[in-house]
Amino acid sequence: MSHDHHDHSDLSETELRVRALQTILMEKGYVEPAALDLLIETYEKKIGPRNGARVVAKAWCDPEYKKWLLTNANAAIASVGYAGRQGEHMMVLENTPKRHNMVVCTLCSCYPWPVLGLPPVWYKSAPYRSRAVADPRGVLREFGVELPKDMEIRVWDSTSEIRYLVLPMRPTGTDGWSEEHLADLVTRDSMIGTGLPKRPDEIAK
Amino acid sequence: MSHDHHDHSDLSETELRVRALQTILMEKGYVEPAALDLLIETYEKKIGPRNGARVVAKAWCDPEYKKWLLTNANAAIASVGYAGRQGEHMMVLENTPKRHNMVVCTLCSCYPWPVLGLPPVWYKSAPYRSRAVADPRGVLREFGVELPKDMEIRVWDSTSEIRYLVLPMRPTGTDGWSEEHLADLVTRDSMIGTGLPKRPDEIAK
Amino acid sequence: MNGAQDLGGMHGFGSVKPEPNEPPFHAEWERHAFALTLAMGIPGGWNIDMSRFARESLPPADYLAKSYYEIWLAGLEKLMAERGLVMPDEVEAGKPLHPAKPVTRTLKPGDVAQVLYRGAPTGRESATPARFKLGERVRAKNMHPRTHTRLPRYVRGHVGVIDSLHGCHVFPDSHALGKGENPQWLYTVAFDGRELWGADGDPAVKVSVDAWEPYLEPI
Amino acid sequence: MNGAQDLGGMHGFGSVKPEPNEPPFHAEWERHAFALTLAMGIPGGWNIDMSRFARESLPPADYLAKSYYEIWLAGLEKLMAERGLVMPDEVEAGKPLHPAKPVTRTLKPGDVAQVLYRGAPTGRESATPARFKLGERVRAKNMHPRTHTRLPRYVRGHVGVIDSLHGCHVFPDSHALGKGENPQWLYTVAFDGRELWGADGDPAVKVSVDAWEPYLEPI
Repeated sequence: MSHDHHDHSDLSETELRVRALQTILMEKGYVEPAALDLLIETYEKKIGPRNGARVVAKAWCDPEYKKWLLTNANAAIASVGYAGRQGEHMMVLENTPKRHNMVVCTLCSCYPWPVLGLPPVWYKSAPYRSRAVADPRGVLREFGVELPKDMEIRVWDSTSEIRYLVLPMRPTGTDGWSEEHLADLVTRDSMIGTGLPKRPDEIAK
Repeated sequence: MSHDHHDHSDLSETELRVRALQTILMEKGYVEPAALDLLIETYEKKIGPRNGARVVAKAWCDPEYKKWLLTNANAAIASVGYAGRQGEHMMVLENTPKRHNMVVCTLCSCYPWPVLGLPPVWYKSAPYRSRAVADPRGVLREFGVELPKDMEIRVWDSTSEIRYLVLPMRPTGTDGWSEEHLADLVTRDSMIGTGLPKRPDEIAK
Repeated sequence: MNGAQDLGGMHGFGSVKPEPNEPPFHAEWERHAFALTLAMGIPGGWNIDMSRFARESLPPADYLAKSYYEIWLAGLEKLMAERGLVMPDEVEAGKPLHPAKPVTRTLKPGDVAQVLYRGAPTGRESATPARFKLGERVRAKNMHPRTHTRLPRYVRGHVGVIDSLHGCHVFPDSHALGKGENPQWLYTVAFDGRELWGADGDPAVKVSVDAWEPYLEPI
Repeated sequence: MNGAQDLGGMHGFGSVKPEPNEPPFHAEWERHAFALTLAMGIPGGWNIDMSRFARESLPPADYLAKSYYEIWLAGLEKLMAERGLVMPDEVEAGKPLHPAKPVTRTLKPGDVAQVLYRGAPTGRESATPARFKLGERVRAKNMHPRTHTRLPRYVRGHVGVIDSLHGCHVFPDSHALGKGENPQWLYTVAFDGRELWGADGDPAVKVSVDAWEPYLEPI
């Protein structure tokens, strides 16, 4: 592959490098293209924050399910069909009027893939990883979230294979909503703890 | 100045940038070229580790001077003619058979200019700054210095405006040598603490 | 190791930049860097702790300058080179220069779904009772191994409270070195913001880490 | 600040590379970066603590990727821009685009020797007695200011012994912010290697830092 810095931007150099790697790995028989395509398709199309939103909405509607989710997250989440890689040991963290939960991985970018998909760039970035544990209130402000000064902020640094999902508080004015409808209120950020669910007036009925 | 990454290496880009800066500063009347030349000449030709070597050699020959140097380094060093910027508050650290001293500045690259000149690249580098305080023995090994396991290593992190100069032990086999001759044994590294003075057989008589 | 990956409490990186409607990948090469990394885990035979160490031991300036998938890529190249699977000269040349190493298994398309669904659980049978109990105050050790560890610098030396017990889990510090799973009790330990950050901390903040028993000492 | 400059105890930078017969400068531009930085201190009016803060607050990836004089240069550009002396568009254009700011003093060739010989001593009259005495055990505070400080992370929270007293000196944490000299007692505090690095430390090593009184607390 070309390493001539004068011909390519850094980006296209990386592109060429990945292409070269893939060629080498295929020619050596280490990887199969169809498997690669399936991996990409899985995380690009199938597994994403809609999974977690369904779990949250179900917990909002069903007190028994919520209890199960908070005490045995893996079983409760698997019952809806989500499990596996980077979600082998789940814990669900309930937000209350007294405590707001927020998740980070300061050492790499651990994230609950089965329920949230792949992490967003900001979650993997140095600003978030460095500041979430020392200045969570400042970080929340950058997401437009201002919490009462006396509300405890509990930050969970994902330093083991335990993966955390935040269960945000159900927005008011949603009495009688269906799970599917409630799930539309559950944003990815509200399940990381850097955001809150949408208000009913923020989504089209 | 050109910011075309395709035409210049990083180095020449920096060169162009410095040249541009100098032009701007001169045209704005902030700096005078003759003063710049004098600054460069001073630290390239006049002030260097030979200064410190003379101080060390003098201390090796004159017990009274040594005592003065260890108790009032500034006055003792000024008496030989060295003083000023980045050496305003000097302390001299005596190596003994029981204690080896080593100097670092983990936070930037503080260094006693009047007696040693400008710091070498390795002193300013991340490997030295990161490891000198946590693994001085390993660092010394990279300089070819192996100290007895029970010899205390005392590392001085230059976090204030105090500047440290190590007074190494006088090599054996130098009885009756002149100060000027002894100074030839005193290496820069031996006054930082990352080296030892030369042995008599290492220099031409 | 005290590498550039240990970012908790560092300053100077600027503000967090959320991206509205962010896609899972931002370029075609990211898709492939992702898929190749996942797929190579099987013939490569390394574990997740070895992968993490390969990434965090990049030179700090590189680690901080690279994007996430660039770090993955550099880690993958390192892991493969260490095992003689793909050598740097081959990546430079853009084609195989050395014979393929025999590998026992590769990822078959038909196995993808199952491999992902199964994951790699790290919980193990507990052979010993837990040393610490719920609510107990413990100190995170002041330790500075040059090898892989999951105890961030910002909690070391600080006192927290055992917030939950998770049974025994594969111990990353051993696992990353190829020294086996060496399962150890895993706890969540919660620290007060002021304990971690002194007067600069927010008194209404608590921060927890998951810590294996060898990271903790009684007080 | 907990920036990339705070390198003590970090891993991953590789070995120290001594250079035999190293010259004071390695390129013509280094000479000029050096001289311009020194000379601009006079019309610029910043102090050494402001200079250090300008350098250490560079984005960490930049700080670690740049060579020493490249860091100086970036710091100089920042200091000048903050004061409207030279703006970034001028550096880009390579020529002045805005009128010079009136400055009270510049470095004259005839003053160079005296300016260097005089230096900038930081010792000040002591208005108060020292709080700590020789041999006393003290703890380095667990503090994490986002502004300039000279207490490295690796000693924070640790207990050392007062090894010497140096009288009162200009306090960098105030001085860097333009809040005056605010002189404070300065001590050398020595720590055992094992106190700083735990079981990974060398028991025959002691490390000292120079610490101003506000960095220390009694135990």
